[in-house]
Amino acid sequence: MEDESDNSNREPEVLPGPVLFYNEVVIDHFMNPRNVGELPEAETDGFGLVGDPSCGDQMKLWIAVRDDRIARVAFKSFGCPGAIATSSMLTALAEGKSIEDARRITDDDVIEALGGIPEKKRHCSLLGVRALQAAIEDWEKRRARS
Amino acid sequence: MEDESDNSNREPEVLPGPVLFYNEVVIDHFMNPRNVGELPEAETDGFGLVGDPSCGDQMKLWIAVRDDRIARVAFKSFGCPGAIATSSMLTALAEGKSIEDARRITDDDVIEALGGIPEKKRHCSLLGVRALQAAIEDWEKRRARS
Amino acid sequence: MIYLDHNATTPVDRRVFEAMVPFFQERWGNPSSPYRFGNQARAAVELARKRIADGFGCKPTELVFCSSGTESDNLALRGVARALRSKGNHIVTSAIEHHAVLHTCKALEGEGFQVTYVPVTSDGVVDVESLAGSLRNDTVLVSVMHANNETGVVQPVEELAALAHRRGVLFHTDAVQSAGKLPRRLADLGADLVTFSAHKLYGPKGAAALYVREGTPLASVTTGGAQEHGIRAGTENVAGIVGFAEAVALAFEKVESEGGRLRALRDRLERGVTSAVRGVRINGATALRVPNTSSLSFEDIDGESIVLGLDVQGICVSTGSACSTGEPEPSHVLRAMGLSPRDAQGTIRVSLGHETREEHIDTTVRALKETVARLRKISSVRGAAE
Amino acid sequence: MIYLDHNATTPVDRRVFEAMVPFFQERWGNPSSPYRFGNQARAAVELARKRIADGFGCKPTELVFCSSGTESDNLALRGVARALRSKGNHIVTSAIEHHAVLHTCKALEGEGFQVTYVPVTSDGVVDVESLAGSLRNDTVLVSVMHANNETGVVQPVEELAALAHRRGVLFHTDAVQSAGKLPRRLADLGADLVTFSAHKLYGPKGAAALYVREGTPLASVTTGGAQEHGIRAGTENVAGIVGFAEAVALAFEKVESEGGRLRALRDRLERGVTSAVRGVRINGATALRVPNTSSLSFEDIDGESIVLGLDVQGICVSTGSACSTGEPEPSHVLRAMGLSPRDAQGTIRVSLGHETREEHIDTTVRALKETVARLRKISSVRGAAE
Ligand SMILES: Cc1ncc(COP(=O)(O)O)c(C=O)c1O
Ligand SMILES: Cc1ncc(COP(=O)(O)O)c(C=O)c1O
Repeated sequence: MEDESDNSNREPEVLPGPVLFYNEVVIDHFMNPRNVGELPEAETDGFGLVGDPSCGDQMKLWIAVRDDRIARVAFKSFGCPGAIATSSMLTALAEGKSIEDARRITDDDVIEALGGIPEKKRHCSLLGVRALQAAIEDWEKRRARS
Repeated sequence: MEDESDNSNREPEVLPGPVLFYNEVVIDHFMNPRNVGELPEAETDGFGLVGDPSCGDQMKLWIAVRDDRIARVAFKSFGCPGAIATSSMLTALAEGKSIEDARRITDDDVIEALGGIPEKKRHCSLLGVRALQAAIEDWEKRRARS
Repeated sequence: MIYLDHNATTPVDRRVFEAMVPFFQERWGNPSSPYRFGNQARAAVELARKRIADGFGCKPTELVFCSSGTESDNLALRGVARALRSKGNHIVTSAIEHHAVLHTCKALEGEGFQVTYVPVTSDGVVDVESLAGSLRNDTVLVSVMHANNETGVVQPVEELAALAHRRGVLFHTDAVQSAGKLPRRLADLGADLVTFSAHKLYGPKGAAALYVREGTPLASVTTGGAQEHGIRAGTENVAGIVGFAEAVALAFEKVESEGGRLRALRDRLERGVTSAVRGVRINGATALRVPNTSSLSFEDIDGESIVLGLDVQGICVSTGSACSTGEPEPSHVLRAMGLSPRDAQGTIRVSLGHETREEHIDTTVRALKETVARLRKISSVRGAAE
Repeated sequence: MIYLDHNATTPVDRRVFEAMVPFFQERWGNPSSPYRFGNQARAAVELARKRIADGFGCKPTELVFCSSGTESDNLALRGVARALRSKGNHIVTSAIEHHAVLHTCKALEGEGFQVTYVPVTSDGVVDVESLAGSLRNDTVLVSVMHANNETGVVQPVEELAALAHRRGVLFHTDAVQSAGKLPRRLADLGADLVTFSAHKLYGPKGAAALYVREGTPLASVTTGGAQEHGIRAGTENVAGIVGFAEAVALAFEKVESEGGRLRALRDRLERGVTSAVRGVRINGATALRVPNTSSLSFEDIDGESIVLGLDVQGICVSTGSACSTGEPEPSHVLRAMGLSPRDAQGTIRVSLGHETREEHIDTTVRALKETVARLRKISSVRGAAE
């Protein structure tokens, strides 16, 4: 091959256009998800359970709250790599945040933190955000009750 | 390449199935047609003019007859290589033949003598045969008249 | 890399590639051109047709070259539907066909055809009784695939073809997943139309064929020049067709021994997985299957997550059919076999091929065991007891 | 060999071939597969789409890959016709289109569409007035080619597209013979749909594209998996698409200088032939033409005989379009320009390309002179006086 055409057909590091596949950060969060598990009943201040009816994914999320901050968070997830990785990243973002800040986390925040996910997987990222919001609502309800 | 597959993808000398192109004999008759030209009026005993309306080919054929034999034959042709080559071969086959034998020449005879022509060119070979028959009829008419 | 997704596509065999090479920069003429250089290309296409016909057991004139199995399926269904529209407008197919057939049936429904989708038994075999009962006086075509792409289950195509023919109905089979895998001439299936595709049998992407039994009414679907008798116009992919022929010839050369080898490897895989992992089910295990395919459903976890878990370890397997990637619904094939949406979602397809060796299988079993365990630990639907 | 039939097909450029090679035996994954090895292939297809979009001047999402120019034309016409059937059933095209368009229009007539075939002037240009007059309230599509394959005559596509758009009618152009030959972005033509094909611009056979302007209604014609947004299903010819992109990039790199070079060679050819041979006419000579094409009509002799006469001397030229070989009728293009059947029959097409050099032209002129003289001596329609 001659020099002129040597590089023209190599894929660039970042493809122009939509993200086509899971990047290294996503794969890391899928392989080594942060905050996996359940919180024992006694330590749980809020719990959320949501499902994505379109693909059958499901997520459970537990929070422990101290001084209006998310002290601990744990999740379990049945779903595709996108669901697991976004759930993991969501918990990483939420941990230590004030409830108010945690409530404001959007799926775009999660996706941005992951450096992007494939277009057709966007809906997965919503699962984590919705589970966190459900857990926060649960915490508020429990607090109102107690 | 390994021995086993060495020959498997070579075209065989004769392809199975229909003739796809002009063979060497046809091309020779096309490049060096036999008996091209016109016979002078004085020497002409029969003349045939035929055309193939489907492709616009046209052929003229002259014969000189001696002792009920085709002593000389000449043709001119407007048409495709198939028309020229089959006309040439037809005259080669006809020359020297008795009128009765010449009359019996078929397009299959011409095609066989040429070693085959492409399927879609079969109709060309009819042109020569029909021109010869027209010339023979003309000869008969002239003889009847004289 | 351990590639175990040969039902999605296969590498181009070295000998196939070598057969193709001259047609890019040396013998690149147009087969329709009226001079000898063009005729060389025509001769190559016709020789390829002859070689494939020999492997298939049909006349060269009964093969129409297409660009993909999908296009072949479209030509079969749309071509017959249009040719026989005046005769009737009912088509019968099965619930487990490839999308190339199913979505084309849907499109034909949009054009006024009626389509019956015959169900399958729990082991993935088309229900012969149901099919027999679905035939009507206005039925013009039955289309049932030979081997299913997800489970490998072989359908009783000979029986179904005979059934259709007794009612004077044409029969098409999509043999994309059986061609080159079963030691039999496809012509003996008794079908009037048969689809097969080069890139599933170590040939190139971009070449496929439709067998059309002599005398079968078929309208052309792609119109233009006189190529393929005007049934499928367009300048021929000469290199692709030549490679296709080489691939078919190679496939039939060793189909028996390779089939036995793959079956043993597949059995080793299934034994290995079922003894290493609990809560796994082999779909279609009790039916006749092509030797290279295994469909495995794992409880409580998602198939795509298994796929990525293996991918990270350099092992390529698939969820349902490659073509349905991007569609969030669980496999229509597994659903038709009675799997719950969740079980269908927990399914992977492992399909072996020429390069597969015992150690690949053993590595894969180990990786599967570990990945399944890891995902089950994460799973929110897994019973707390475990 | 002196190859002067580049409008029929072109050799695959060495750099195109080299770009394709890795996709047969190394990166042969299925672009739809859900693991990284499959995604490599997807990335290659999408990068190719991006490169072609850059050359074309459109968004990547506006390109649909097909297997041939013929298939692209079919998709454009059938796709729009079906998408807009409820809006109207009248189509306008020209009398000089390629068979891929004309025969598809005929097929659509069989499905109930009405088609107007607009005539051309004697120099081969579509009559703008006639076309304007043919538009009706139920017209859904106008399809007029960019450069004619037999004469090279460039049609006033921008004007025609604007005319159609003023009436709210979609416009398709078959740019198979102009792509890579004219120094302009095809997107600037103003058409809603544009066809082009890899093997006409030093790319491989088996790859082509249809540009579909964003928002243009288009029904899918080949149904199955989700490839090409479901508009054109079927596993992608990855190697072919990668080669196509390389070819497009190369074509646009030097389109201006190469155009000038070819025009000079073409002029040399036409000067040479007209001074060496009497009774010759250059079709479309007074119109704007792509620089590489010359259509020459010789009195009293048959074009195919000229072609074989030159072939024997190692020179490849063509009669009408390569695709019509095997059809005995004289070219519909030349007939539409007013040539008699006999003059049309006496026509050859000479189309130059990258490898063409001055000495090839001079050799060809000499060979033509000799061949024409020889055939005229044989000709039965030649006036006895000469
Ligand atoms: C059973 C079956 N039919 C049709 C197809 C489509 O063939 P192709 O990928 O060549 O378009 C496939 C491939 O996925 C298949 O498995
Ligand atoms: C103007 C035009 N349109 C369409 C086609 C058909 O393209 P393909 O040969 O890629 O099918 C051709 C090729 O002959 C052509 O010249």
